[in-house]
Amino acid sequence: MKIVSLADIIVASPLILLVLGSLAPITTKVILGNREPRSFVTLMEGAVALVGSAILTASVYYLLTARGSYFAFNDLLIFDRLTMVTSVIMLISSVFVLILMKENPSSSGYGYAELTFLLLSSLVGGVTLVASYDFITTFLGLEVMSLPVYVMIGMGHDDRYSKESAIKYFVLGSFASAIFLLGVALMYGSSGTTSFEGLLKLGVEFISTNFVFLMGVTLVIVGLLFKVSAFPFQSWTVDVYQGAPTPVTSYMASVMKVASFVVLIRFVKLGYFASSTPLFELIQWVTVLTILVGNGGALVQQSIKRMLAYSSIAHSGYVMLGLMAYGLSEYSSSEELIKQNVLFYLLAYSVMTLGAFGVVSYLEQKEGAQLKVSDLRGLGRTRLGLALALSLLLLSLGGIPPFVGFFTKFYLFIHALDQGLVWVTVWAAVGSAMGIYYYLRPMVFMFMEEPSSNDQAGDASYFTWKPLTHLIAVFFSIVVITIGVFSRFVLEFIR
Amino acid sequence: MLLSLIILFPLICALVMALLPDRRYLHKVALGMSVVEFLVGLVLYLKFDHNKTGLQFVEKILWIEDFGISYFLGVDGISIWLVLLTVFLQPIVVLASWSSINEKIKGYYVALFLLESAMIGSFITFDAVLFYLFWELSLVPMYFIIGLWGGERKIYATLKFFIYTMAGSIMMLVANGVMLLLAKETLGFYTTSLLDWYKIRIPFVGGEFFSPQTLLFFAYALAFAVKTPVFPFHTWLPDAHVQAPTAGSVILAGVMLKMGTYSFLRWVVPLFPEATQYWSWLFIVIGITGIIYGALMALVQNDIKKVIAYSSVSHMGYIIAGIFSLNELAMSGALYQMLNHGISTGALFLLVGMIYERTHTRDIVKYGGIAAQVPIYTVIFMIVTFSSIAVPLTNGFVGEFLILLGIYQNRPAWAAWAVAGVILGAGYMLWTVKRVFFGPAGQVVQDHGLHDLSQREILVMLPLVFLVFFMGIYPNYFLRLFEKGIIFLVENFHNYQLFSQITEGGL
Amino acid sequence: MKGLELFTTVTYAHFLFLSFVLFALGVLGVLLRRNLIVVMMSVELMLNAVNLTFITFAKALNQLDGQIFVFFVMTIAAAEAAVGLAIVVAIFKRFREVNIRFFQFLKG
Amino acid sequence: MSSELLFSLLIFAPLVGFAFNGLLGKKLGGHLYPGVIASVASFISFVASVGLFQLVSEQPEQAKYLVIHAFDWMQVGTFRLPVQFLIDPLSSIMILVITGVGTLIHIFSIGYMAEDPGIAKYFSYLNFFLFNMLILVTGDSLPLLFVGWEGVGLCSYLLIGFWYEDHEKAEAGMKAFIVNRVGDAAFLLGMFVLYSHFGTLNLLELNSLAPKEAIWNWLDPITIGTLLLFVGVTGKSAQVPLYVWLPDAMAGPTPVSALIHAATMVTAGVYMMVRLSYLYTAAPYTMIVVAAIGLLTAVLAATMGIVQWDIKKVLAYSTVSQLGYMVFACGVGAFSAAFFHLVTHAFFKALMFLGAGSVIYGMHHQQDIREMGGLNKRMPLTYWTFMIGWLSIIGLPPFSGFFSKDEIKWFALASDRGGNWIFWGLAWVGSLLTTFYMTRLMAYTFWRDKKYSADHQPHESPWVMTVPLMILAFLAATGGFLGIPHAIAQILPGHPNHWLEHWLKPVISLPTIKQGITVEYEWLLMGLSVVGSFTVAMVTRYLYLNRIDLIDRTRERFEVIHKVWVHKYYVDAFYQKYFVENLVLSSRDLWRYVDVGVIDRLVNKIADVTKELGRGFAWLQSGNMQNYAFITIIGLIIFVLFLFKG
Repeated sequence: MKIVSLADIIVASPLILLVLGSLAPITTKVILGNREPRSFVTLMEGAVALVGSAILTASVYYLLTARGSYFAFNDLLIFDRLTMVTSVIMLISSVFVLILMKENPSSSGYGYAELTFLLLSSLVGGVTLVASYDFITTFLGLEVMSLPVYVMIGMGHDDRYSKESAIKYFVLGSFASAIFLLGVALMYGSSGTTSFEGLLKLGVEFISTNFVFLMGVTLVIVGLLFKVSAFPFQSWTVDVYQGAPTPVTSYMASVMKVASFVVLIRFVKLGYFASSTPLFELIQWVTVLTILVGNGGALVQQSIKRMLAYSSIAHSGYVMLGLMAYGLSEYSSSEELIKQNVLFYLLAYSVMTLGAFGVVSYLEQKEGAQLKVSDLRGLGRTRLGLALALSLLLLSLGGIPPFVGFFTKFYLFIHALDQGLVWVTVWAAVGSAMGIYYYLRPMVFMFMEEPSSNDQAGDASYFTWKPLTHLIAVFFSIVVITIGVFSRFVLEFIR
Repeated sequence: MLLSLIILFPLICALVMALLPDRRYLHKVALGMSVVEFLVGLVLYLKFDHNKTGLQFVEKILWIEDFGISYFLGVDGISIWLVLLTVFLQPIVVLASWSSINEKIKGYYVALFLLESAMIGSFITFDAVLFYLFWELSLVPMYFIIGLWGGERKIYATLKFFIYTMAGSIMMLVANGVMLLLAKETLGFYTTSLLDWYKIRIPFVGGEFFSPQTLLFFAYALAFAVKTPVFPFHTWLPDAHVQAPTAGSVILAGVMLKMGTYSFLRWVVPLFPEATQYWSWLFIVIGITGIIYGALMALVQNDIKKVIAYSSVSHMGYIIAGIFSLNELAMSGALYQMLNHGISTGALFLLVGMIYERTHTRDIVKYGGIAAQVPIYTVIFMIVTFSSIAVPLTNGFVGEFLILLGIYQNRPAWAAWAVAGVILGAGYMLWTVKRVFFGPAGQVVQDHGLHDLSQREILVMLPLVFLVFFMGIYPNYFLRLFEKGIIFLVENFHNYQLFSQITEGGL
Repeated sequence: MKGLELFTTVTYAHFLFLSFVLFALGVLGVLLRRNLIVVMMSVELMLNAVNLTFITFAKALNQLDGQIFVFFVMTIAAAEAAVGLAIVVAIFKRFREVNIRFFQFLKG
Repeated sequence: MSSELLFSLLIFAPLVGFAFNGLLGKKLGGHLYPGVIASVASFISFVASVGLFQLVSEQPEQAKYLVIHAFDWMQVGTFRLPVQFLIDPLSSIMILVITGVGTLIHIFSIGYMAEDPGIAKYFSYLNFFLFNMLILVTGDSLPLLFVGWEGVGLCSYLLIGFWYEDHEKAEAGMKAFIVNRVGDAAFLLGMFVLYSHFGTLNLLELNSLAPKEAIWNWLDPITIGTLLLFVGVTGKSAQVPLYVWLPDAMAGPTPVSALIHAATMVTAGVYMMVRLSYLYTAAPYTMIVVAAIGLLTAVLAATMGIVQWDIKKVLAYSTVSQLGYMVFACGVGAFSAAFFHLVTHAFFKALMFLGAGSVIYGMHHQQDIREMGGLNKRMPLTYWTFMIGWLSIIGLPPFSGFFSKDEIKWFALASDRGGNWIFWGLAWVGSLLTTFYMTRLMAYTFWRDKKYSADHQPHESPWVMTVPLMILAFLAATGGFLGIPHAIAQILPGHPNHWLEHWLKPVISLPTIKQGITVEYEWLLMGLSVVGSFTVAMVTRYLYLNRIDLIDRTRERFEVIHKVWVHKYYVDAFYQKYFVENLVLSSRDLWRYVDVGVIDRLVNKIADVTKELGRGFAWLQSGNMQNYAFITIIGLIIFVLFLFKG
């Protein structure tokens, strides 16, 4: 047992910066006498904190820990490449979320300062989560990440959807946390440790010999699968994604998803997904069904956000595929490569989903707009750039080359095949063929259907000008091409 | 760099089209640029050494190291023809669009040039992932071309087209992954280069469906069969053709379908020689069924475009049966027929488009007796019809003759069925011609005063008509150049790795 | 007399059993009760049941880790309750409704 | 002049004429230019063929042919197909006939088509036909022959449907092409069979590779191949069962009927068999089939010819019947006789068609012979020339038909390749039938009292039309001297030999006379034919002119037979009903119920089922969060059960 050292503090400094930064907007608000500060100021405060934290993370990684793994706070937290990369992704993504929030009607009036505070607080949890190396910190991170989001969802001004979404997420989220926690308890009870390091030392065989431990692991997995919205624990996702204000949805779909998957990556590293364990077959089914449910459910959706939510479920399935390959590849030469490609997938997905929700956010003219796919009718005429951007993003989500969505998916397929998961991959491929339909449908409405007089998207004056959101959407649509074609540089960063 | 240029130039064209400020010059600039692209293709053709087997103008840059995916371009004696076909049809299509496309012109040309780039790309790439990339990428512009400038049921048609093709090719993606891993296993390194893949010996057990080679064979074959389209995966084709604008139909029939048949030659046959040999009977049966089935379907259509669409199914049947006859006659014939079909069916769609512009109907019942009104049009249509039904001295005959002779060499009894297509082909085409052009004047003649082809339209058709005859009278100009491509393939498809050994360096 | 030991001697198993019963009650509460407040309380019940488990295990393993864990959980549970109540209050103010069945606008 | 140059003239003169008339004819305007240009082109061709004939005759006896190599058409691996032309005794006569008769018909057409607005088109088609026909007869390989074969079919299609505004005529053209295509498909297969067996499709090589001994085997490739080629012949040369298109083909302009559907194109099948005589002789089973089909056609067509009222239809059935004779002659191995008849038939049938054309022209496009009569006074030139044609076809000496037909009948009995009395008897009956209906035609058209109304006064045709008639009449009258039978030759001074047979000897297989058949038989048969024909002709003439009531009564008596003949033995109806309609109807059903109903529906069904699946998933998403929690718990339980089951 060593005492907390200065190094620990320094390594954790991005977190501290985040905490301090999160206070800035509300402090400003307090100083201004509880008047909402100008949103630009708030945005800058948040962005500075986020970017600063990201820079700090990177520099800590490169300068202090010398690109190795550093265990802080008695092995509660780990700072390694994975932590660094995912933290940076999350932090930078959050900047974009903040921008979306600034221009979205659900948050542009009052409460932007509070939202910024909540977002940054949530990120504190998120970064803790990706750095967690003990189930205590995992739980802590999960909860700290989720709690502000409950509020953020519910902060919609006068919108019953956001309230419903908040309560659903809150109840189900806590419910899952409790299950997760029970799992941790059982694992702890049977093995005497909650740290990943300890579990690693314990060995994989333990899971086959100790029923209580297996039970615990199962419950933990259920909790984690719930967070990444895998079948059959995906139910909350769609409703919550739809009901939440769009920027918050984009936050959940990108940042929170990345964070949750990082936990899964670390969890998989424990070896419980290897083919020797009984979990193996189960997870195969979960993966296949997640993909099918996600893609299948999206087929019949009218609401854009709901459709994207189902798509998000499907993408979780693909990542699961990669994770399974990762679990099977232990100690083989491709292990690092798979992890890297899974991360690449997560990064790419964040970009695509942020962009897509960005467009949705642009289109929302009032709170709780609940846009339907058919509301896009005529967008190709009035906002060609935006329509094209959305098209590219959707094609990328659908896995059409040369967009990044294709490459990431293809890599994961290769790894899965390499690890012998042939039938799962085939189903995954079938699912992705199913998906094409709903990714193409918005394009049908944007370009091919003739707008009638009551279609607002066909009316150029209908939209308020949201330059930053527009910029984000277009920027991300370009990004999905460039990081697809020039993936080498991105992979270099992730490695 | 020539090959990169030939892919990149259309992209540049698309960019120029998108940025061109003055809308008045769109048509002319598009034509000019497509002609330049054609000239680039011509330069490629002239610099191509037909006496060499193997790849030429090779460009290879490692692209994604982790999996050995590379930017790998090259042309051989087979692909050069399809590249030429593509660049040749493009200016024609552009010229034909001058009057038919009146709105969203900019987007239209952007899509057209993107499409050209993707199609050429799929013909000249020798890297599996790059190929898949171009393959899928070609769907997107076509999706928009049909969906934006199409007919009444364009959305149904375009979605069907896209999803069907995509669903068909998704297994190819998985198979690509498997091949990649096999490459790693047998060659010791990750590679998606086709030339390396040729060296892989994939385990094959004759009677067993679940042997690796058979499964991979079918995974690829399915993708190409949908694209081609082979009976019974053809139902997207009539819908797509009927709804597509003229240019869309021409490109679709002229070039895109060739992506399917070409890929059979390039991928399926040499990669899976044993499976190809073993299952060739199936594909000959499917091909012949397609010939007859397509013809029977064409016989009873009342929409001119549907007649031609189903005739495409029939013609594709010839090509597939030809390829899987696995002898040099049939395969040369198949390649020849690919070019023929591009020209004659392309021409037919152009012609239908021209008359549609005048009458706004494709319903055969409403036509009749228009020959007197539009003599030049009639003459050209007849010429192309004769090409389509393979009358000697037109290009169609050469292709069909070689294919049928080749099928006979492989399976004599089945050739008789294939030959039945010759009769039925004449049946549906001439019946259509009779109903449209001959007999007493029909409704459209009474409703519209039809005017004959304009000079521009004649200019559109002339190169095609010229090729119909040139390829029919002097096919040897082409056939002897197939030698190093097709005949080498036929003779060596069991050990096609030879091909990779004799590949030439780049330019 | 052996059978009576189950009732006379309190073992770890008893604690565990109790905690599982509590947890199950919590789950049932979440599944069945209609009142949002009660559902929230059920969730809290689940968390506390887990706390009990932790403590039992900590005692059994003779470790402190489990006990420390409980502190974390209690903190989180408190925060959760605060957030949850806040949401419920906001909802009640807006809709005058705490019946869980009321919230079925989002579906499909 | 070199053979290449002559040959180029032969081939390209009509092609240039075609191109010129096709592209510029309409612009030039006028009704004369196109005809003159086309006729000149055709005449140049004729001159060239005379030159080629001369060149061939100068060749040494053992290699009596010229080969003109143009370029390689197709070459794939070992398969090589040069564009190469062969001028030998056989084709040299063919080109003479084609260009000669062709030129005359061109000239005739100048008059006949003078008032048609599409005259330029007409002449360009006619020239194009000549071009294709020349390719057909000079091509030195089967595929090249096939080029011409399909090419002439194409021209036939275009010319039959020349007046395309008429629904029936357009239909007739289409029918001709498609029926021919049936034969052509078999022809293609036949080529494949022969290529696979012999490894070549060159005509000379095929003949020389053909086994010397007859192969009595149905499944031998040679038998199959020749049979398949013969199916092609039945299409092109209008034999049973594919003869149905030829009567309908009379929809085209009459000179076209003369050129294409009497003199040249329809004989292409016969020509092809004569060409491959060695191959055919090697396949005796094929020969039996050929002979049977030929004879059947000859007799059946004659019976149908009896009941026609359309002057052209009578001639059309007569053509079918005569083609039957030619094919029959091939079937008994008398290839030279077949070819002989081909040549003489080209003369007298072209003559009669043109004569009919002249009559139609004179009668203001009236084709029904019941409306004619008494034209011998109105149109003397036409009458006399037509008369020569008649005398020729009924086989009275010394007109050409006598010689050629008699030779066929002689070989029907005497050939060692299957000649017998039954064949002869049927052939004889057929020729008597021919005499009957041709005499009937004469009686109705010329000899009877006039039946036309007063305001449609028939008039004699202009000289452009009558001069060709006269030339053809001369040829029809004297053409028979090309092949004087041995029996007659023996008693003639100088013993002129059978020139045609001698001329063709180097290239075709000749039959020998059966044992025990002496020259007396030949005299006997000749006598029977001549006497029979003469008697029938006289009786018929008498009946139709004086005792028409007897004819009518006979017809009523045999109403059933008459009906069958009028309905062409119901063959057309049979095809229409069982092939065409059934094909279209079943295709429609196939399209509706299989293509749309099964295949496409399956495709859409897959999409629908997928969507339904999605709807199912969405249904699970009930909106009630307690359900979600419940699903979660169920999932958990399933997990646990799954994990702990084993």
